[in-house]
Amino acid sequence: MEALLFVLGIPLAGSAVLALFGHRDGAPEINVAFSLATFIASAVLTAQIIADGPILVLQQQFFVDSLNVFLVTLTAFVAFTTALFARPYMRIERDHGKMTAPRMRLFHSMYQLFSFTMLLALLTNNMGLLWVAMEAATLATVLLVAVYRTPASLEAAWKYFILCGVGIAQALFGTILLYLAAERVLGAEGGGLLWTNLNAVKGQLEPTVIALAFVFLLVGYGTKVGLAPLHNWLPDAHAEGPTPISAVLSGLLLNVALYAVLRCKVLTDGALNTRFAGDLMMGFGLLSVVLAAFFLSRQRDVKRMFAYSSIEHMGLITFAFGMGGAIASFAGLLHMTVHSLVKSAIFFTVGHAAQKAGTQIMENIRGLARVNPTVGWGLMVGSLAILGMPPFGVFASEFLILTTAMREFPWTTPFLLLSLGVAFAAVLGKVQPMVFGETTVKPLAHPPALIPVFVHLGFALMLGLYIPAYLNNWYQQAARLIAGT
Amino acid sequence: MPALFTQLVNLFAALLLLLSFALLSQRRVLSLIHLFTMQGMTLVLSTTVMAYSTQQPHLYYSALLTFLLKVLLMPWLLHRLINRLNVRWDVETLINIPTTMLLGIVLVIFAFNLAAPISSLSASVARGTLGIALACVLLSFLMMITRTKAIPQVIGFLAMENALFFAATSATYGMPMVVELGIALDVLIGMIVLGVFMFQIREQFDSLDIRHLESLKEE
Amino acid sequence: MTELALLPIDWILVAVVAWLAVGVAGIVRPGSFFIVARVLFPLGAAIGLLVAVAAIAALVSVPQIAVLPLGLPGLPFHLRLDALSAFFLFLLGAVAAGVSVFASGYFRQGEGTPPGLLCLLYHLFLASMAMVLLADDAYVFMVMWELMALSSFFLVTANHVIPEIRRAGYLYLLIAHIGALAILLCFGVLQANTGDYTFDNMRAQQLAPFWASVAFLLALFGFGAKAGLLPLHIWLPEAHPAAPSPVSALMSGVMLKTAIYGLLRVSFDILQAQVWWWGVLALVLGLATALFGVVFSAIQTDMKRLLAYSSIENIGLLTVGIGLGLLFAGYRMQTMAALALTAVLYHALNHAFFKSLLFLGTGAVLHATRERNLGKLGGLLRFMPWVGWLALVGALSAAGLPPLNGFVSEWLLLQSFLFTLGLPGTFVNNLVPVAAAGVALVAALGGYVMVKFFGVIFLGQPREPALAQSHDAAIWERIGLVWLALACVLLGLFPAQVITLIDPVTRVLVGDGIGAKVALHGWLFLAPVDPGRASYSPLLFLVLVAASFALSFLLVRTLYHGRLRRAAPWDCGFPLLNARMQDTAEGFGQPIRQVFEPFFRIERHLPTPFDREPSYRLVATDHFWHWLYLPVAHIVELASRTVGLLQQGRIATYLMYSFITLLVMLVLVFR
Amino acid sequence: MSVVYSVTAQLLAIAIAVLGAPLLTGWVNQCRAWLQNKSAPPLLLPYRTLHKLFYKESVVAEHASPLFRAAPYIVFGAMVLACGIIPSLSTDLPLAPAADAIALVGLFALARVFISLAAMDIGTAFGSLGARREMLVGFLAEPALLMVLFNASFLTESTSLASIVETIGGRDLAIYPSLAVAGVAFTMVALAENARVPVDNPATHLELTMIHEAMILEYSGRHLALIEWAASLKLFAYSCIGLAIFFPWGIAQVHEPIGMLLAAPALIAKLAVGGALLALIETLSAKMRIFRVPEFLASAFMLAVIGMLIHFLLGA
Repeated sequence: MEALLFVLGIPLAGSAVLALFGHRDGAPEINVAFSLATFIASAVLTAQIIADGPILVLQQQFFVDSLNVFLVTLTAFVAFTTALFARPYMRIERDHGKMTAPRMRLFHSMYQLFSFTMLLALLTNNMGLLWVAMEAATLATVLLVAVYRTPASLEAAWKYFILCGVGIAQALFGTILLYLAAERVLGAEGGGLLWTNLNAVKGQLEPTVIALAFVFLLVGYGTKVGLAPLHNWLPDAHAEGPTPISAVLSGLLLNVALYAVLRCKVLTDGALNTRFAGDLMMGFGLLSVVLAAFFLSRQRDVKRMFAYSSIEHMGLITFAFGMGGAIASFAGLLHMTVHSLVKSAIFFTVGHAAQKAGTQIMENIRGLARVNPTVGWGLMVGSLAILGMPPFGVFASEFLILTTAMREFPWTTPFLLLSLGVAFAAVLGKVQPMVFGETTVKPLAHPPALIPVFVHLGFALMLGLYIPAYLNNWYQQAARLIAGT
Repeated sequence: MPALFTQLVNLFAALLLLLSFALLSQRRVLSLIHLFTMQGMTLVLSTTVMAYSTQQPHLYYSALLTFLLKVLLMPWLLHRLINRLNVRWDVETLINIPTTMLLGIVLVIFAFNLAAPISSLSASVARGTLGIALACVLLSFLMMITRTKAIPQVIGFLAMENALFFAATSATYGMPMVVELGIALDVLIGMIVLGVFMFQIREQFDSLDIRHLESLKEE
Repeated sequence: MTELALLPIDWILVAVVAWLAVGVAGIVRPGSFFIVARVLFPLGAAIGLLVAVAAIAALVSVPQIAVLPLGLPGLPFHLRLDALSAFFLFLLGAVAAGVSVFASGYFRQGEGTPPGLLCLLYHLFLASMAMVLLADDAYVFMVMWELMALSSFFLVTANHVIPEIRRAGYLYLLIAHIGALAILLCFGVLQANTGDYTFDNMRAQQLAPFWASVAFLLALFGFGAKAGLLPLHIWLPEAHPAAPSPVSALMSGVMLKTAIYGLLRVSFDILQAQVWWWGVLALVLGLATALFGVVFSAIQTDMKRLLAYSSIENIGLLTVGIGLGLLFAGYRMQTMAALALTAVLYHALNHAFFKSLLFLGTGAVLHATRERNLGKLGGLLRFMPWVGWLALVGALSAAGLPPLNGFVSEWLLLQSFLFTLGLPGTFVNNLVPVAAAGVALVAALGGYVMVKFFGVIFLGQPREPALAQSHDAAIWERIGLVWLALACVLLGLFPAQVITLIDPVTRVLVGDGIGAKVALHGWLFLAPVDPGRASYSPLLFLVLVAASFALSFLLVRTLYHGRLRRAAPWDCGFPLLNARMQDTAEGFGQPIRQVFEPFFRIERHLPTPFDREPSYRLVATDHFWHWLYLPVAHIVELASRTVGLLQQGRIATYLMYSFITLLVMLVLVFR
Repeated sequence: MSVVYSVTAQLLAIAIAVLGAPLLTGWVNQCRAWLQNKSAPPLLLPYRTLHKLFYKESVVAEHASPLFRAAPYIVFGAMVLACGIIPSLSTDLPLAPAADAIALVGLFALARVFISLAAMDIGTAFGSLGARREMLVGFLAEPALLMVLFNASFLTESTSLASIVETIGGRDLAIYPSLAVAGVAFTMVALAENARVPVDNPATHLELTMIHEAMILEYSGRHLALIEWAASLKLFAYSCIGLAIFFPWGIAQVHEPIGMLLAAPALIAKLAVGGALLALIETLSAKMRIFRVPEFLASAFMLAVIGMLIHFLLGA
């Protein structure tokens, strides 16, 4: 209860404070401090949940169960490490003259606001509030994407705003339909938007309405997940925004959006008792994986490439959840975790690499391992991890997903095989010369913050070789929740 | 509940649809804003009628909120915007107007058929309204697709919000207050952000023609 | 071996951990060349010996199981050490011992990656291979399999400044990964939706023939990609030469065998070799691979590429043997299958030793002369006798000449062909003699290749004056080479004993073995069935040849004289004879190029009489590259360009996508 | 008792081979001379030649490696062993189990590889040229020979020469089509392997054509003598293989000393005929260009394979 309030309150307060002092020299440290506090609070909350099960508080407006609590911890953690990374990174950006004092203030306060909206979206029990939080997340980040004020960044931000806005509007319509369906069962005052109530009565909800609602919700939140063909905002926003934002977008926002979709899927499956939702998600997932793989092989901008890789992985996760069943759902959750860890780590290294080379064009980034082995090897190992090379966790989940698909939906495996192969060829072929060979890059003024990189990769490694029991319990419970078994 | 109210609500719904079509066909920015304001007004009225007919106090609040936001604040902001940026030109569209209208009609039919089975389930007074709301959503979507300038696109976006709001109030007895507030807040912030954007875009490209915003692509 | 305090499997796990420890110790002082070379690599060699000994112990003892508290929830690392694993572990350990000793003398300062990192990767490579052989569930197998690929990839690209090496590594890892995905799917089929990935469970599944065949084909593809079967061999001649020689030795000698191990494990142990046409497929594929490999190695002018292609040849022969075994097993002729598999395992062992010996030899030559091009070598036997004579042993056994080890396995393979009379089906019966002929041809061509290899490098006169300064291998390198050469000789001379050790392995695979029969006819003779039918005694063979050698020598000396005069070689009356006039490597390969013209894609540049400086250039490349790989790459590129059109920057279009998606889905709901 | 017989049989076989091989060479040369209306060289000329060569000192190039000097002995030893395991007189040979048909082919290959390496050792243009050509002949001749032997093995279900001979010789006279085809193949292989016309000409030193002579160009004195002797041993061995597989009659079976007394004259007679036939073939055919040789041998190879197919189809 208190922990929950802290989890939500600290970042909110943080954004307020940083809105005032965000331009000072100490601001990055303050930012880190708030993120750390949030992380601690979320850890405490997690401990409580593990100790005494799900809680439902504040007139049922907030609901914490095993599914969202682990995402809360993950979110708070990645937000914290990203803040750590942003500290030197943004300083260097300021030295390069790309960031002015007001922009720094904007960045810091919006960063905190963003993590607040993420946490709110995760913790709320109210589908309406969930929608509000998702929209707010867009609004919080859209100005950050445009923070460099370059034409490209403005364009990216504009597309981000319009596409996500329109998408999220569909989600609102879906929510209304959900409410409409719920009202007939629960009555006007029955709190028809509270997920717990909906979940309780999902069996009696009107199938046609729910189906329609799910379509709108999927289109809406799917846009934010970055499912093809709704993904078009994603590469631009990732490539043009400052790297910490790319990291949190890839690592957190997509996850949270997918979480929203999952909540809706649970209701839909309960109402329809068909594979309708699952099939739709499988279709979207497969399409995203294939398209993203082919996009990958033609990228020149490094951040853009990894943005597409995020689309690919989100597609894979959606596919896994679409398949349903305990193993696949477990794999999907695991993949969510490791993807956000590894991908953000990659963005950290990529950010520094781009700063060293003074460009994001990959042809001009060469031989990182020579000048700065840690950045170089970090990028190499991270890329291999995201490509599904063991012993990293990504491999573990892909192992489960592929083996399950091979037996349950064999027809999908050729597509998966093809796109995974193409993606591997593309990314490895582009990263290898960036890391090895003769060098073109120069050292930096501030020492790069690489602890986050190796912490993330370390966790990903651990998840590939050994999953602690309590973590496993989370996953199992959450998987049961999603698979509806 | 008396049939009168139902008829009133249906009337407003029809009006809303009409306004959406008008938005779709209108070229001049200024009149677009006027139409948008009228749409907001219709929304307010229908909400009040609903509130009165169903004795739902919070619908009054939401009606008030809508009035403040969509009838007073938004148009005012838009007006200021176009004055500051002095963009009062005619808007040319990607697809010519008649085609757009035809598409729109097809969409409306589609939406009605889609909503028919659902609206029969609707517990609320206005059964047909859901279809109309859906139609409005799709129409404003179409409008956003067809417009090449930033402001009309935004107006399309807001019109979509209106339609959604209408759906929320008429098909159901309105969303819970907290959600309403949240939505309203988002819309407000969205407007402000948009305003900021407009200026930034303006100073970058010295125009609001979003066809300048097509450089980020797979070359 | 019960007096060991721990079971063999524990010893091997200890060794694996020790290898990892050695690697980590290397990374502690990455720059320090002395510690790495003089302390850590010898340590690694000792651990290799430990593995070999423990594996021998395991061969004769019952299968042992261990479960590590790692891996996925509900799926810890299952390890199992049965005879099959033990056999390949012995191969790994024994070869690794020799190679590591050599490596401790080999790695020099300032070659690409720092020595400490090399040490880490090298020992990680060894450890992962050992774990692959121990694995008893799909997950640990895949993890270690990919780890193996990864570590070897970094080893291959150790000298990553050279773009060709980077390219080779890239190609290698790409094909390895695609193969790994295929293996993954194969396991996906095998686990039959039980969610239980242990091999025991997979054995228990009774798959329908269709699914079993799917699994087998996936396995053949996946493991074939690692082994270098046609048409997935393309990476092998690039990657093996690119790597430092000890790594090439390990890759050719051991890593390829892990692929063979996997194929045996899946097709025989798990799938129980149900369907006969699997055998035919493997047979044909293997034969094609072997012929392709040997023909290409005959025309190579780079000594390491030559050896790499010869590895492809040997992998082909192994696959032929496996195919024969599958064929027999498919018709439930277990004893015959056991014979064929004995040949396979024996040849795997032999190839591991002589090929790593040869690769290390090329490494020594490379260090002495900084030259890989056969056209610039020659006459090295005089300057580096140790390497030369030891390489001769390797070359002779690679050429499959009695009484060395290469011959034994080829003899066994041909013998197993001779037992195909019982096979039902005309098709199979007609296939067999042709296949036998093919194997014989490949063996003979192998002899040709090895004569070229040894003759051009070590015999004749130095083609470059600089070669006269080349120094012989140092002590560490000598020890490594001697170790491997000794193994070649012993494996050649005592086949009966080796086969009694292989016997339990074939019992694991097909439930039958020939060890008992062989033991029946004493230690001197090797007679797989009965001496009347076929028998071979390398020891006697050697003794007889040596005896007649000595006898003739003595007789000549006693009856006549031992006078000997040294003079310049006869120049046929042409006084300006020089070293450049010797037959070049290209020249030596030319007959093969003419006979097997269609195998190659040849670009020839002949000088005209009017050339200012006449030059002759000939490049013979692989058809597969042009007919298979480039088209695929082109298609992918085309597809991605097409996909790129989707993303053309206009926001209205993007909105249109969302809009259409929405409408389509709405239609889906209400159709 | 039987041990004594078998040992004597073994020794006798080797002795006859080693001592009689030059005679066979001489005989072939004589027949050829007659057939070509030349005045024939004396039958014992090869012995004199060997004696002369042994007596001469041998001249070796400065940088010749030990391999160069060891090769002749190895080749000679290999050939002696070959003659030791081929049942020429009796099938009861204690050494026979040491090497079966496949090992025999391996033995020939061993000899070939060593002589080729020795030829490359000096590093003259001719040596390596000859080595290359020899290996070219070898890589087709070896499998062809192996396939010929396989024909017999499939027929008798054994690769041990002794039991092949026993089985075929034991049966009453029957015509095996597969063996007939294999016989032709074997003849072609034998011609190529023994450097006879049409593949090679032992009497020429024309660099365009010579194979065997090019390799041994650097040898002189005792080394040359050993190589020549080994060559005639090889001819003898091949003849014996041919006789053993295709005309096994008259070869003594196990444990019958009388049979051995009969076997000796039978062998001599058969060899005489065989030698004459060889001379005839050499006279009738013309030397072919070096790059016709692969085609020649390939056809031999194909014939042998076809023989096996015939065996599998007709079951005979």
